[in-house]
Amino acid sequence: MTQAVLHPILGLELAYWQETTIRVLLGLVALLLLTGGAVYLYLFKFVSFMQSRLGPMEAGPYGSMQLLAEVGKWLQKEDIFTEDSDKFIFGIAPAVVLASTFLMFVVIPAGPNAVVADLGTGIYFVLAMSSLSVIGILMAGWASANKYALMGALRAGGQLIAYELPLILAVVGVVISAGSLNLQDIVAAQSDGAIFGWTGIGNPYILTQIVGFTIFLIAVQAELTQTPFDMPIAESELVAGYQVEYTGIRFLVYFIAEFATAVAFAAVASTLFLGGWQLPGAWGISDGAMNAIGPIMISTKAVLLVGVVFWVRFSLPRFREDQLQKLAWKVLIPLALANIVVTGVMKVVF
Amino acid sequence: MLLNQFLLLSAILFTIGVYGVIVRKNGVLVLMSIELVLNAVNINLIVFSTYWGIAGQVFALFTIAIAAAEVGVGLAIVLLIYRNQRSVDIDELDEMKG
Amino acid sequence: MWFFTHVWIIPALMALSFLLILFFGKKMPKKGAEIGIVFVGAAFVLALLTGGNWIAWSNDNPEGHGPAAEGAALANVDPSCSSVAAEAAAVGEGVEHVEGKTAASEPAAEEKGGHEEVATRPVVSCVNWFENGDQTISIGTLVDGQSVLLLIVVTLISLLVHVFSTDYVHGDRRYTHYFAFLSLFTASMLFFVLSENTLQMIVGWELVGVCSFALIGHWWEEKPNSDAALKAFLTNRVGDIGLLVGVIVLYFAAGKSFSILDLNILANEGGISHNLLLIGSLCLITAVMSKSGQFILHTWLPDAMAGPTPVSALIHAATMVVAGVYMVARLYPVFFEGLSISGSSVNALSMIGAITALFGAMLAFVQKDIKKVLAYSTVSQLGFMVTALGVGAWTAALFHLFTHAFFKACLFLGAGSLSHACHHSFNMVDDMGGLRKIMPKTFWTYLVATAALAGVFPLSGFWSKDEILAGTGSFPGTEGANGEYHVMLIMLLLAAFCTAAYMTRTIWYAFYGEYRGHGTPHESGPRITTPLIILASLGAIAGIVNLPAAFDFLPEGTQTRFEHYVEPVGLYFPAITHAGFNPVLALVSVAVGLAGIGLAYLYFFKNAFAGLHGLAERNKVAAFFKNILVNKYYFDWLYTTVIVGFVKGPLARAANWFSANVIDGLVNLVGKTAVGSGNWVYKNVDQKVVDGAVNGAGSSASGVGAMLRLTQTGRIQQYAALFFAAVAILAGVFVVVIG
Amino acid sequence: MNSAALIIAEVVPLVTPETTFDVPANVVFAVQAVVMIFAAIRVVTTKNIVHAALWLVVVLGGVGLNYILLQAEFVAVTQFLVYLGAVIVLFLFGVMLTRAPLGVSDDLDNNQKKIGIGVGVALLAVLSYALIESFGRSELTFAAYEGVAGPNTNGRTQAVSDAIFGQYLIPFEMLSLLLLAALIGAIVLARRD
Repeated sequence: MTQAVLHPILGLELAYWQETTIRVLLGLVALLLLTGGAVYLYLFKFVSFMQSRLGPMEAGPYGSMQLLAEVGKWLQKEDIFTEDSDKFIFGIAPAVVLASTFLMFVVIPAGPNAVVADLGTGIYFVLAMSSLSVIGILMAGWASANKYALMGALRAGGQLIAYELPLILAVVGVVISAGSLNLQDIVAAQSDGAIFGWTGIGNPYILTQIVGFTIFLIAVQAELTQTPFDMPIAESELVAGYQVEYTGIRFLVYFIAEFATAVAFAAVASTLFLGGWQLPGAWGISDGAMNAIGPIMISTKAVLLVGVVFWVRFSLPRFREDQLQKLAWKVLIPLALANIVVTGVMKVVF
Repeated sequence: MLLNQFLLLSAILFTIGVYGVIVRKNGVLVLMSIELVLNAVNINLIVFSTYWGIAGQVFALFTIAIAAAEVGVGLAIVLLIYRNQRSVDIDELDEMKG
Repeated sequence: MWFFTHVWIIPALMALSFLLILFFGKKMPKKGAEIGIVFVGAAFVLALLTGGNWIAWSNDNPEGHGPAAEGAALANVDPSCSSVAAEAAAVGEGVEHVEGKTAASEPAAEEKGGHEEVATRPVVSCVNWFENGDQTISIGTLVDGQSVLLLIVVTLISLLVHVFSTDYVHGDRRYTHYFAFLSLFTASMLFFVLSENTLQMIVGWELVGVCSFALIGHWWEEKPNSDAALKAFLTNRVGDIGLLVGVIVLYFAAGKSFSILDLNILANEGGISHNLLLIGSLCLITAVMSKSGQFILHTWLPDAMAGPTPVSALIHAATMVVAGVYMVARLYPVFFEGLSISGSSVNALSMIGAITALFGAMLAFVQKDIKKVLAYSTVSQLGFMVTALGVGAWTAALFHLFTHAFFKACLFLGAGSLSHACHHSFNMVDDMGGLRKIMPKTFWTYLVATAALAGVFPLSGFWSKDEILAGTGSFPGTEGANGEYHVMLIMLLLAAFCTAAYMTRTIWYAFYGEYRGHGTPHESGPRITTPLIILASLGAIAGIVNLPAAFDFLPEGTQTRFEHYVEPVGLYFPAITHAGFNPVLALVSVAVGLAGIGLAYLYFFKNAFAGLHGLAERNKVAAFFKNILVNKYYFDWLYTTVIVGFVKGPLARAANWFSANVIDGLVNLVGKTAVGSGNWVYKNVDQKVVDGAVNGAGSSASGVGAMLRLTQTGRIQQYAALFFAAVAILAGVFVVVIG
Repeated sequence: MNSAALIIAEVVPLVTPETTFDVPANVVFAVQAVVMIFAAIRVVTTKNIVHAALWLVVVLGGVGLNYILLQAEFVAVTQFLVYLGAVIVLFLFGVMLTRAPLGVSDDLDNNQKKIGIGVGVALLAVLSYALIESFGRSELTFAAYEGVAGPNTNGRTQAVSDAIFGQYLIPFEMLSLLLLAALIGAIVLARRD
């Protein structure tokens, strides 16, 4: 991204490390911006309208500065450690969760060159990184020295592990279809595809992998521990689960991590199922231009998908713990396996 | 990079793992030490796969899968011990004593 | 040709039927039976069409001679299945694979001008099954006369058994399950029969074993039934080891190939050493012994009668139990060369077969249960087939397999019909009798099948049995046999005599005299009697397909048709010769059969030899022999009491005693000695000698004791420490000192 | 003393080779090797069980980094997914379900420390002697990967998958059977009835 964009514009010749640093920073900023946007758009406004009330209106025009105000508020709060807690682990647990989110974002392409790292194992890497957040949650729950926190963490662990399976299995269908783990290849496979010979919008896998897409979204909902799968932090049962002892900046980090993960998963989903950074029909655009258009495309798609996630979040009541596990093991996983089989057969037949 | 820097690292990890297996009393900790040993072996497999072909990676993957199974069963056993003995010290498991 | 390359459809149909019945059977109006019957009917029609095509194909491609013709005989082999065959086919001059494949429609002779004698018999097609390492394993079909024959037999008997079962197991709790397994069994058997390589054979072999297990234990709520199922399964496993080892031996012997054609061609050409073939064939004989109920592993077969009677007819008489025979026939060059069948007078295969034929027939005498009689009869007849293979009479063995399938299935189904009438009892001595008038259809079909089994001229059993007897080559005046197997001939004649006699006995008990059971028996319905009639008719006339060549007064093309169409042509079949028809032998065998019938007739019907009746009660010698027979030569006793009991009881106890007393004692002794010596040192040396030296000695002594006790701490980690220390030391020795 | 001197004599030049030197890779290796060894030692010495599990995270992550240095990305990602995402979580579960105390436990080690150290040192000595003796200063060549790595490192991943689903299909199937057996075994062992 940087060479392709910055070189023609700014005339810069960058060393490898400079380019990498810029890429990483841009990736970070992009994720945080998207997260902030999603929080403002959905948490502040969308939900308000769903629940027939006004969202925050005071800070800035239409409350647009509310987000900054919130951040400021959290930053001011005292950073409390409970007496018995394991201070160090308690302290770094939110960072582990946030790191997992950022690492996921590393391989998601936003253009022909606009990607922090183009790995051959792309989607596999994303899934691996997303699974790391469990460690952070368990660390937090254990180190808080609080029974609610520990129970919340154990619930989260069980839930995240259970839903990681359908998540991975749902992706396998796409991987089989595209014949690659690499996300750029998957995007290319979609834009090069055709629907019964019509190449107008390529062949986004949401059409052939609708089952996988649905499973993926449900599993993402659970991975994010959002309603209707929010037992780990269920406030009416466990106060706030593993987050119960956190205040100030550390709670803010959890908050950011939660929404950033939503954005990251949405970006993954739009890459896998919605054609990624490709603009439908715009096959002739040069790589350089696509590096500029691509980020906008994928951001749009991702934000739309985040909207779906939030829509579900604010519409459905919470499941029971056993219903949650049942849904994963008895419905989603068998369905995902069947999807893999069907996809494999189709791949061989056609 | 040298071949030996990885191999020696692996040897050190292996040794530390063996030490853990011998010394640790807690069943879970023994399992962790075994993981160290297995990972040391995996490093060897990967190093040699750069020489001899992709088979090393394949077998490393197999080892990882088997290790996961081993941990699953191992932890189930530890849980069973805990349930029967209210403790996971494998020192106390000396019914086999002569 | 289409039929030969697409023959896989037939087993696939049955597998599909299995799945359909399994998933949808319970919801169907007839509980899944209709699915089974439709599919097996379709399979039968396809098998018949395949058979017809095969006959046409064989006529178009007459037998050839010489290397060119034999190479060409393999021209229809997919080269990816069998490398050796592909090479051989390429050697056959002027023949290209492509032409060979299209040769079905047009006479091969025209295309290859001048080579009119070219034969293109076996059609082998395969696909890549899986790869492991450098080894590619294919899966496919081998179509030749032998497999086509079995296709027809299996599907026909299976169809009739399906029809029979709709009445027989009507209202059974696991009716759907029963039909599902019948379908699965048929599919597995067909899969086995069509196997292109030995690995595939193993799969089919085990699958039929599983189905047999499930069907024997169909009424598993009763302990004897589930025991019988387990026994069948476990006994078969013993033989399966032989199969596995044999296949592995042959795999390496044939240069890492599972292909049956490769194996056979190499064995034929001497590409595999005699010893390897001998080892391989001996291992495979173990498998034959278990699957085909040969002596000493036959004990499961009579017990297998615990399953529903149609299952016994299908699996334990007509099809699955001949799998062993079929396997020997399929890999015949291996046995032919490995056992040196040609020109010798005894070998393991013929010996086992002859012993089984005779002893099985004798055992059938003392059974009260009509199905057990038939089971031992099956054992005995399988012995005939194995003997035939053992003496080189390949065609006779297959022919007997063919005829036996009909009349034995008829007998079993007849027994089923009887028991259906007699409140599900099979005890012919206590619960039957006088049924001749009540169940005329069952009686007449049973009588015909019995006569066929006894070898009465001109029923099918006569022709096939006579061919086997001639094949032993021992009777004076027989020409063209492969060797002179004198012992076998005598044993087989005795067995034939016994067969005729015990079958007469069953007729007497079941159909004559007074009815001894309770209730009023009745003739079975048409769904039971129709299969009986069909099978009895086939059992009567099936012999004409292989009239001896000596019958040259008949129009040409009516003799040795079976031999012509079934016997393989090509490099993959050994050069066996065919024994000629010997009128004297035929007369003798008929006489033996009639004598058996006659004596039994006199004994039972006319109550002749009154002195012999109840002899066993009066005479100790006779009682001794009868006991041996009643106890089935004590084989079950040998297995369960002696062998298992020995391992379970004394051996285990001995091991325990050894461990408890000797080993522990040793350890304790060492420990005690060490402690004792420590004490001794303490008492004597410490008391008498002064200070430092004393303490040193004392602590070292107790240290020795402690050290020795360390070896028995029961703490795993100490063992681990010792283990790794030992590894370190040993590795150090190897690497530093030696290396 | 002789062998120790020998080892030192062999090891020192290892650290300062005069051949071409891939600086970034070696720096990364050195850093993570030191961290890994420290973490591994902490795993077997720490008095806090949960800390041991977390130190193990560091070690396993380092092993994954090693794989990346050795150009085995697929195995590396698998390492992250399986070890960090699942095995460690299992360990933490195990620790928490067996009521590990928050904080320090005093009796995590048995009385075999000396034996353990002795055995460990002996093993390490033998191993390093053998390694140095056999491989000395051989360079990593990546000879086996030449030709399979395409753009985006797709090639090597593909090579791994081809090997698994071609040459090593049967071991792979056996492995799935083993996992099934382990699954059933774990359930049977752990269920309360």
